[in-house]
Amino acid sequence: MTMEKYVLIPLLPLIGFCINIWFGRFYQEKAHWISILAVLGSFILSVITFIEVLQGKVINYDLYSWVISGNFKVSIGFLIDQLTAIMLIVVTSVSLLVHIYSVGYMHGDSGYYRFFSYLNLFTFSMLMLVTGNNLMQLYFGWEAVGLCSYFLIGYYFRKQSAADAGKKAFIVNRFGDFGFGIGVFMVFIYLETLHYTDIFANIHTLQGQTINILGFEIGLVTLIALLLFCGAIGKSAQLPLHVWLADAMEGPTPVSALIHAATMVTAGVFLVARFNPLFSMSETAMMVVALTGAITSLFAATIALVQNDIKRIIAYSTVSQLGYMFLACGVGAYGAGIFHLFTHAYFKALLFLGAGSVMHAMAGQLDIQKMGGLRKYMPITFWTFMIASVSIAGIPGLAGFFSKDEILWLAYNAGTVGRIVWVIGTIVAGLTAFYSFRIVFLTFFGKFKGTHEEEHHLHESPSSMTVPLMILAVGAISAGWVGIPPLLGGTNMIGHFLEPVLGHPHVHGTHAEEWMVIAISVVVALGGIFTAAVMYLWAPGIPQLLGRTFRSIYTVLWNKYYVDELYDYTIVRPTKWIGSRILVGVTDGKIIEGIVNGVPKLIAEFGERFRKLQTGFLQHYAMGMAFGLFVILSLVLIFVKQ
Amino acid sequence: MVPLEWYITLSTVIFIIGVIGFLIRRNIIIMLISIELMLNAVNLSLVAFSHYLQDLKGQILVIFVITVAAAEAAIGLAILVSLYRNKAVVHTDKITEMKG
Amino acid sequence: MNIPLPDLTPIIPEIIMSIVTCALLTVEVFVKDKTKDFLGIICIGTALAVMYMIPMSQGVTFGGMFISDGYSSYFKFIFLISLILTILISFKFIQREDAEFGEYYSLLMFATAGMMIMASSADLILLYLGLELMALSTYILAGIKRHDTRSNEAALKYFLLGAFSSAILLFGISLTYGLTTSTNIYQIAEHLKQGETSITLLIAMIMIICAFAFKIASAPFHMWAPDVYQGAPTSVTAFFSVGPKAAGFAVIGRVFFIAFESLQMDWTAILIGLAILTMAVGNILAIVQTNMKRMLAYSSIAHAGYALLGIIAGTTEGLNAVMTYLLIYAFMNMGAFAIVILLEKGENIKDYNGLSKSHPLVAAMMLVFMFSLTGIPPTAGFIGKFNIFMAAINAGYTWVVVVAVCFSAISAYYYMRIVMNMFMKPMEAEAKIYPNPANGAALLISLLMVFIIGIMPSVVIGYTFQMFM
Amino acid sequence: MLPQIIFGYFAIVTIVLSLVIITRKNPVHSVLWMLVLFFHIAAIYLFLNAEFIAAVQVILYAGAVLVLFLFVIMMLNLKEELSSERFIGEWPIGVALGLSILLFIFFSIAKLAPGPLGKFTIELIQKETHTKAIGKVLYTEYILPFEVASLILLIAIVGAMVLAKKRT
Repeated sequence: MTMEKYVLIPLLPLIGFCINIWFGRFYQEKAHWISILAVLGSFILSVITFIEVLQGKVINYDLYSWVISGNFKVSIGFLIDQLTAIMLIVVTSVSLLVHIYSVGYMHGDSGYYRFFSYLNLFTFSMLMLVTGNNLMQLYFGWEAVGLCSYFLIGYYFRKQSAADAGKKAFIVNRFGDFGFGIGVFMVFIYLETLHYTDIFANIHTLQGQTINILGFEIGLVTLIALLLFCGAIGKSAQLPLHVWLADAMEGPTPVSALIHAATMVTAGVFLVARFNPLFSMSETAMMVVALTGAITSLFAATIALVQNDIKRIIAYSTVSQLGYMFLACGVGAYGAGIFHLFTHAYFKALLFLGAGSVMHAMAGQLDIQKMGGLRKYMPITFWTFMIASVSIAGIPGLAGFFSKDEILWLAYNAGTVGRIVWVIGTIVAGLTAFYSFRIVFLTFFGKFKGTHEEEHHLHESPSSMTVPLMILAVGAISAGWVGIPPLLGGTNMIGHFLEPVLGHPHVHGTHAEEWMVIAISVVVALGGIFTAAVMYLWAPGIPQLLGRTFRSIYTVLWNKYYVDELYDYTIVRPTKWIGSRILVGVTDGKIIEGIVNGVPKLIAEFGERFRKLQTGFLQHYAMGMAFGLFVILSLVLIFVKQ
Repeated sequence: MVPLEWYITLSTVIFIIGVIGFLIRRNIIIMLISIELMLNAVNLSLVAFSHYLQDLKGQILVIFVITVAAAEAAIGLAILVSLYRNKAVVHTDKITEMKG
Repeated sequence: MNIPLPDLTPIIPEIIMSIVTCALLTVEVFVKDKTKDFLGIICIGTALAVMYMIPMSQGVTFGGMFISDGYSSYFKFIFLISLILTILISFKFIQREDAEFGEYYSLLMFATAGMMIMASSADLILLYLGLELMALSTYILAGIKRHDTRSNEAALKYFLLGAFSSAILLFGISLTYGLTTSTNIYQIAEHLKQGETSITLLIAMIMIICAFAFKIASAPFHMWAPDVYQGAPTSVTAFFSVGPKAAGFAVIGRVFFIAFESLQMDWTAILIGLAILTMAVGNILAIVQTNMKRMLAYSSIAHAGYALLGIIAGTTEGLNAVMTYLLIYAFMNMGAFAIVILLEKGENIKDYNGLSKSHPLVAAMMLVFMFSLTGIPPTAGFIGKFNIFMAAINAGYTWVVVVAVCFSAISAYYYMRIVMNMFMKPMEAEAKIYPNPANGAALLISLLMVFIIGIMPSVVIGYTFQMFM
Repeated sequence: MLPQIIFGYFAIVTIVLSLVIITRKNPVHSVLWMLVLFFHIAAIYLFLNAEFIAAVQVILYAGAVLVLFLFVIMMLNLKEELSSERFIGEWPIGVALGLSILLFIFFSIAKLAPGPLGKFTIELIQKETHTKAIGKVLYTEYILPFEVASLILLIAIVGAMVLAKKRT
């Protein structure tokens, strides 16, 4: 019971998946028991593991080596250190709560057991991703979570938009994963190993090596780091590959909470943090990470200001918060990034589940302009949602405040780039507070704006949904308490805990400066809430006035900076155009299918021509043989004659 | 004394005539005969080699080739007969049911 | 004149195969109207016994004409595996197909004995006879559904082209004999090492290459394969796609690595051309097929192309990779054919539409075999391809491997199309299946081996090598 | 000079006969011309001191294989054959292919370098008689191929029965 324990953490959900997918049809309605028990087991084991790690134990061992040939060895192995321990807690706890929540939310769905088995499969994949001790396993988990995400986004596959969204997520992630795959390959080529420990031990040998690409000398370390970051961009929906996440909201809400808020999308952050020795070696790469994070976070936050779809707002908020985490990693504050990942998991999952609860009551309605006054119908949902919003807004005392403050303070200390991203980060903090409370005010306050029937239907969700909400609310309040900075009387426990893996950036700012940073962020956050209150509680005319006055800005934001349209015109349509012009066959309207099917169609066209050679006529076959003999003879004889 | 090359040339010519016969005739029986022709050409060259190299392996192989040729002819004709029973054709351009 | 009896130990497996087969032919006469399943069971028992005996019967005999070494033993192992799996999938199938003759099993056994002789022969005469033993049996097997015009057509095409190719082979052998006064491959090699290469020798070698390329269905000598695979009874097709192909590789490895060692430059160049053409033809034409057996035929052509890379590598690693590949191919391809046989109508690709709804287990197994044929880890197909490609890269043929990988990517398209049809498309008609224990056993063996080799490649392959080499 | 002239006669006759065989419309004629060809080839074998092979050629080929062909041709009743097309449409391609391969082989045979001489000189064979010499080699060195050949013949019997049996 030493190593088996760690193996069981990912294995239990896998077992759950296998049982449910095969036998689920026989006990449809009870499928959740197996799933929940499996994840509960994982959670308990994770907690035990966490306690062990807390006592200073670090596990790194190969369970099974899949030797194929020569030095190419692929292992299934576990590296459980401080970083993994935190991730384990995040993944298993959120997963467990989402499983429980789904019992109520998915009740009566025709594919009930299928849904739970996918959730289990996802949990397994995610756990494989975070516990692996080598890049290959990470890559496997990486692709597997992508696949699960694809299944779950397209869960309502009869709905065209859901199927399209699943495809979109899959294809967009291909772009990122392509770079990631090359990165993994390059690591193997240059270091001849895929084990983290070996990689990090030998990584200094790459220092100073360059590689020539199209005449540019590029540092090898920078190149590998950026290629790996490519994968992170795709998975964590950063600019310019963020387009899939908002559409991914077509999936069931528990899926959004688990996959598209708390766990899978943070895999990119995990990757960067895991490879911090590599990233830290390249200033360029760090700068790219920091700026990508900062710009994405500002970009997504501004879009979130004007959207009306409750899940999409939260989705853009997720993109924005993920940007925050990358921002932290980019300035060397990996610990702060992971800390934010940790707190974000709880309050964001809470926001999503709360939104799900609201949707449950509103019979699937997503438009916050059509809600209002839900406070009195669903008090638990309201209060927990409120806590999450306060937490994400960064009000002192709650989880979000501590992690966000840590990031901002460390960014402030990190040179010029750091100052720039600090400014952006602070602005984003204000915007975050604003749009979070915009949801709260529009949804829970004021008068109900929907139809009479809808109002009649309003009710609090069942306890299987509200209990997870309450538990998550506790997390959203208290998750930050593990990282209270010394200035506020804490010891920054999580920072010290992660230090052996992630290091801790040197801080040279004074106490006065730190107070200033805190004060500014709090003031900005309160300002955001206040503005939201003014615009949506006390003077509801203002938003429309603003929308009219700044029509162009509003339209740009409403259309998400036209990125989707941009891609449509620059990538999708040309591909389609080429597809329909060059390929003789009929290409139907689907762009994605154009890419996916185009090449095979071309080959098939080729095949159809070739096929005519196979006439079924015996002599033609014999002539083919004679012709082959003739060609070989002539080639060889010409060759030999020379 | 006739040089060895003459025999080999003769054998090659017969072999190629057999190949051509196989390639251009529609009638399956003639194609079978062409194959016999090719085998005979090979036998001729084997016996010639055997004689000129003062070695008997070639002639041993000839005996086996003749044996196999007989067996091949028997099976080939049996296949032809079973085809003829079902389809009543002996021409290759009539048996192009499977193609592509 | 006292002639000592040659040492018979190395050839005991072949002797047993032949004797049992002759006995079966006799016994079969007396059991006319009863079920003939027990003939098949005897064949399986014999095959297992022979498999057990192979490692023990090593040695060289008949004046160096017959060599039973690790190389031949491993190939014999592959032949016997394919024989056993073929018989397992045949039992009920040949009843359904109205082709249940007692001779069916005898012919399979004779064909296997021919392959075993081919793999062991160190003399071109013996090799030729082994090849004919195999070839004649397979011609008959292709046409064993004698009331079916397609089966007739397949047999006729196979026979005529096969006879044509073996005539070419004979011409090559005769020229080789004339140039070296020898038919023993070691003596040929010795002689060739001394003299410089003459053009006549090259011509002889090219003719031998062409004949062997016909046996492994390498383009442009492949054109018989799709028609024959389609027309022959499916169980026989399954046998064709593995056994004779592996036998072809066995003799290619033996003859070219030993007899024509001094011409390695030349035959490598020729084989590279053949391999690339084969992969191109196999993969591209497989995409446009609508008939499952034809598609599998083209797929098997493509796989011959991949396997040729191991020969091209020209190293022991390459040969080992070829053997591993063929073993793996035997399992995954037999598995796929077992599914085709399991279905009442499995000939057309659209018969597989929505199979996952009516028979999820069958669809899942087919999925595994298709994944393995594509070469997706953790199935065995990946290991096979990986080993071959690594061997070729280590031998310095990286560009060929790049081409092969591209074609391999194309191959994903037509294998995945089957998977898509099974899982995504709506069901057209309720597919009927004919499950029976023997077919189930074949499926189970294939499935297990595909997974076990895929997950523990070094262990399993190491074990088989240890057993037989 | 005489051997060359005799060889010349046989060479011309065999080539002409081969051409005749592959161009006859009626398969029966082809087979009969084949018979003549086989006798000529047997004569060449005699010329090459291979009496036993010559005898086998006549007995097996002329006596057995051709009779089998004749049986089948008679059985199939090919009346319409005489009125239908002889060659496939693409026959020039076939001829061209065959001739070009022939050209390559010609080109190489000019530089034929035969292998080392063996021990069976003409004197030895004549002393021992050809049949005995062959028999000795066949039943000692080549006993294994001989046995395999017996299996092949067995298969031929089995195959012919399986395939040509009438529907029961």
